[in-house]
Amino acid sequence: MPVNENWKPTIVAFCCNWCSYAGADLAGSSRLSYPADVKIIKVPCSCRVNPMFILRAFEKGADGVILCGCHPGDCHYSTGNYYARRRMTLLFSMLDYLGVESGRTRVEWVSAAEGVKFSETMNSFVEKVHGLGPCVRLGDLRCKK
Amino acid sequence: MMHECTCFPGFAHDVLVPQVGIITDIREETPDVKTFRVNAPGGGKLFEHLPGQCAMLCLPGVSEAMFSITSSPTNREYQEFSIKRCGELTNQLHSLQVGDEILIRGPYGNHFPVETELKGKNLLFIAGGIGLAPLRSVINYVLDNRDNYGTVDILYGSRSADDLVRRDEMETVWAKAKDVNVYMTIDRPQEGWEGHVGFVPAYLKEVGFDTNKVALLCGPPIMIKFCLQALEEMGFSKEQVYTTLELRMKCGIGKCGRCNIGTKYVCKDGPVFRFDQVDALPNEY
Amino acid sequence: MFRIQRENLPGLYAAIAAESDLFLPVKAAGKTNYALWSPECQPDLDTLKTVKSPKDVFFPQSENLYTCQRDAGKLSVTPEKHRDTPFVVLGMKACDVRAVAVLDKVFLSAPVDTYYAARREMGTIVSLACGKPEASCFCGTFGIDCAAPEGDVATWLTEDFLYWNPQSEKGTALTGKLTALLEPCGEETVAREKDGIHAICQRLPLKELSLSNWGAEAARKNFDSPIWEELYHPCLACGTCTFVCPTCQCYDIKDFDTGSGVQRYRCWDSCMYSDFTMMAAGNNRTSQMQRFRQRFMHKLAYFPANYDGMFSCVGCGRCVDKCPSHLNIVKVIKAFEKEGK
Amino acid sequence: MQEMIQRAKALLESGQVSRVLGWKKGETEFDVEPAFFDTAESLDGLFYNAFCGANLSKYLIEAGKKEGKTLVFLKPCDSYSYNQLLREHRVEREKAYIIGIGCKGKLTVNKIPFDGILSVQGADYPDYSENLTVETLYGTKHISYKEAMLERCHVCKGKEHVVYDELLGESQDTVDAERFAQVTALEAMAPEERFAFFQAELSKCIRCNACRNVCPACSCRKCVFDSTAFDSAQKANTTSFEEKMFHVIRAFHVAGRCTDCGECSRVCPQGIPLHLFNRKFIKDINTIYGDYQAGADLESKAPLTSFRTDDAEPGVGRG
Repeated sequence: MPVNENWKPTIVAFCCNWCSYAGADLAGSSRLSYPADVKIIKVPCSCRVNPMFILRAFEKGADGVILCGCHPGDCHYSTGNYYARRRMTLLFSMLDYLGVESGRTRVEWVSAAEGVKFSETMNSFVEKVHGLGPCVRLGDLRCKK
Repeated sequence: MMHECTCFPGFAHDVLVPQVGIITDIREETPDVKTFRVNAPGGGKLFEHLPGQCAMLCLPGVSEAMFSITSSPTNREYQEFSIKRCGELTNQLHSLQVGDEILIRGPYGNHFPVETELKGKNLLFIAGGIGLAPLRSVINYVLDNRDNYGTVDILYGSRSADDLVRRDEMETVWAKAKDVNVYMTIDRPQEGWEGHVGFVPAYLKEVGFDTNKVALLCGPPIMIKFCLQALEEMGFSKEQVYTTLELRMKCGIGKCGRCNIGTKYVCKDGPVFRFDQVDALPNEY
Repeated sequence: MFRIQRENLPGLYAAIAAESDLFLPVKAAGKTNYALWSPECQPDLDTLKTVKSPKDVFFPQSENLYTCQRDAGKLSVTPEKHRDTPFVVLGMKACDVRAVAVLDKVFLSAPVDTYYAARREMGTIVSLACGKPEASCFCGTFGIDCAAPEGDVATWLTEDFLYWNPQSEKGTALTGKLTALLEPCGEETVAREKDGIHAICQRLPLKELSLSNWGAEAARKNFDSPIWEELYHPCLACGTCTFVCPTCQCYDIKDFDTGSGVQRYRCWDSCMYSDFTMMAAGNNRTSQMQRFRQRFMHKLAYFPANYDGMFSCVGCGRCVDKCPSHLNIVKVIKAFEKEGK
Repeated sequence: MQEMIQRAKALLESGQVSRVLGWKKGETEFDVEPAFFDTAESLDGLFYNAFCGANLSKYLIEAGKKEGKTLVFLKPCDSYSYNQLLREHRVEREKAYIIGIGCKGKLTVNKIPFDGILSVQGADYPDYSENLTVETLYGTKHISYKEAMLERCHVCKGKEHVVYDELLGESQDTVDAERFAQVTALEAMAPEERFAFFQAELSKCIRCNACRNVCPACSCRKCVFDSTAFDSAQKANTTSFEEKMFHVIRAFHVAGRCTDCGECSRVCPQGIPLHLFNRKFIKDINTIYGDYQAGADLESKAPLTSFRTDDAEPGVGRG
């Protein structure tokens, strides 16, 4: 699909309150840049994100969805991210199976100290989604303006 | 019934399409009941109605539900809705401020036969809690056309003195009107309350009205049930008692099927039924 | 009476579609349903019963009513435009055509549903006689002749030809636009075809189905019957029967937030669903038995009471074929038949 | 069938059970509906043949609320569903008396491609026929038993009951296909082709909820799709997305709990192969976390409510 150079993808990033959200803060205060099209939604734990969140984000117009949580073993609630990992593994595989481009979803573990990683992750994810173009396979037509 | 849309002159729109209404006054009646005054954005009333009719209030993105219009048609300036907080929509409605806009369509349903069966009759109004809402419309209509009706008795009960909706209007306006008796009761004794204490059906029997009356009954289902029993014991026939039914409604025009019981659609054929008519319905309300 | 060779049907579709939208039974992913014709689609007039009825064409499963925008606290309402371009729906069976008459009773009685009314006005119905009635068919019970369907144009499909007979002004107008494709012909073949269909109808297993215990007077009589309690158990409370039914017209009105306004749309709903009558104050039909009873009482008793004895069932038999639990209106009718004797 | 009736009568008359859950015959041998029987006389109507595909386990949730025990006839695959309900505490074991009955593969009339079917001969148990004789309005036709068999029976999990009080009748192996073959074939397709395939199948969905309501694993008291809190509570099918959302979420909610009983595919009025969703999850679970069969036992940990610290990362191995 030809991608309009001016087109900017809408990215939804679910960030765990205890790590990645602070990581995003650190990225900001360290003046590390990441695209403004990343909409961050703070969640109490990566495990809070259920598959419906991801699909809903796509439905309402997201072109890519990324989930950021604490590194395995570092969950604030001790094991939440392990469950999240299994869920997302299965969900992403299912989306792939449905024929949705696999680059549109990602899970990344980002700690509160990893401002650089947060910024790099977002930059590379946005770039990847930009290459894929607008998401047409999961969006709801009614949300298209 | 197509009618001209007020927001798009010349566009004949469907009855399912609402008008925009503006909230011009909010009155806190009780801890969980508020009365909303609604006007057309340019002032005046959105539509004319008859006592007992309802309208659909909608908050876009939340939902839509049917509420009885509590103001009398004789009120030329606005319409009022007394709404009890009990679900998702009503919760949101309670958070509205004066000046906020809502969507309204209506009026829907039938009405109390104020110009026919009730005319010239002695009237007995029995209400419990928020059940006063539809009856208030009739009471004010009757008081504004006082000469067309006989005596008026109003028996109103609530859980507590704080839950009495429109207590001031009752005490300062209705009780002082010509040939009107107001009886108030609350369920349990309360400090500062010197009036009657007890449930509505019991109080009804205690006062003991004569049967040369038409009774208009509205309140929670359990109260309706026992009041009807009491009225029958007092000698009232089912043809002398009117009530309103309440079911889930979506369209308001007797098509969507939700409020269908037996051959009736409560939104269109009701909400006002005489008790012999209610009796003819299958027991599903 | 006109006719067109079967192999020229694609040309007929294209000619109709050049003038207006054309809806007809189309096979996709193994099932035949009514869909908008396109040159790539696979029309299928040979399958007797589409899974969904053509009710969709006049009363879509989901349609927008209006959009509401909020701008600086001010609300504005933009009603959805009514259908104002003509369309043709081709291939409707006699039962489905009658079902539209049932829907008319509801939607065209005051207050008129203008969305539906606009579609009825714009739509031309080309019906198709049932060459091969199914074992689950019982349209005869409702006085429907599947060999001579109503509609603006009636058609008959034989091995070689589609016979075409305009029956109304709309039908004549449509025929007038297609004269290049249709050749005039005699009535003999169609008469023979009708006889053949009638002969099959005589062998249908449900041809004796009797409605003697139903109708307006059943509204009270059958309501309290203990039969309902015996019948409803297998019901899964799904909406299959409702959604394949050509006459079920209950709907829900819902909001969808598009991010740039709230769309208020209506969509089919089923009285079999547990939340159908649920409201903040409670639910007046709390058991599946009550909901199950409501559906059949409505079709067989309340509807006739409200609309001069017209049943809101046309005997298409879709629910008979599709109920996951093999429960259906025929079983209900028969259960009360036994009781009546 | 006579054995079943006699056994049920004996148990009912002895008072060991208060009611019997089985099937009864309607107009034809392929018109069988699940049925409760309260009396010994009514049990003469108990019916069992090759068309008794309905999984009775879910009815036990409701039956369990009544007084006394319910005698239920479960086929081998139904017993997995019952076991799963048991481990989720949706049913109580002492409220059911389970007779495990034999299964020789279940038929569906939807797979018999003839017009005007009046009756099907050869579907009786125990002596069914390899070749079914189908009487139709348009003449007598024939079809093999296997051709009319439900998809799930071609990939049967096995004919051993995982839970029962007693066993009755014989079973027969019906497997003639690989369980994950369809999923593997889809995985091998290009993403565009897969997308087109699912789009075509799912756009038929009419949101009747039959798949959800028949599913023994879908036993939530209040389904997320019935909630008024989100606009997920949609009965609409305005866009193709809605069905995707519904079916993906539904399959996800039963992932690791779905026993692959195939009822969803059996009941779909539009013939959508819904098992392809569930089976994809099962295949992934087996591959990534190790073989797991929901309902096989009451002890093992379910894949989505457990984890290993060295689990695979999401998206690993994708293109």
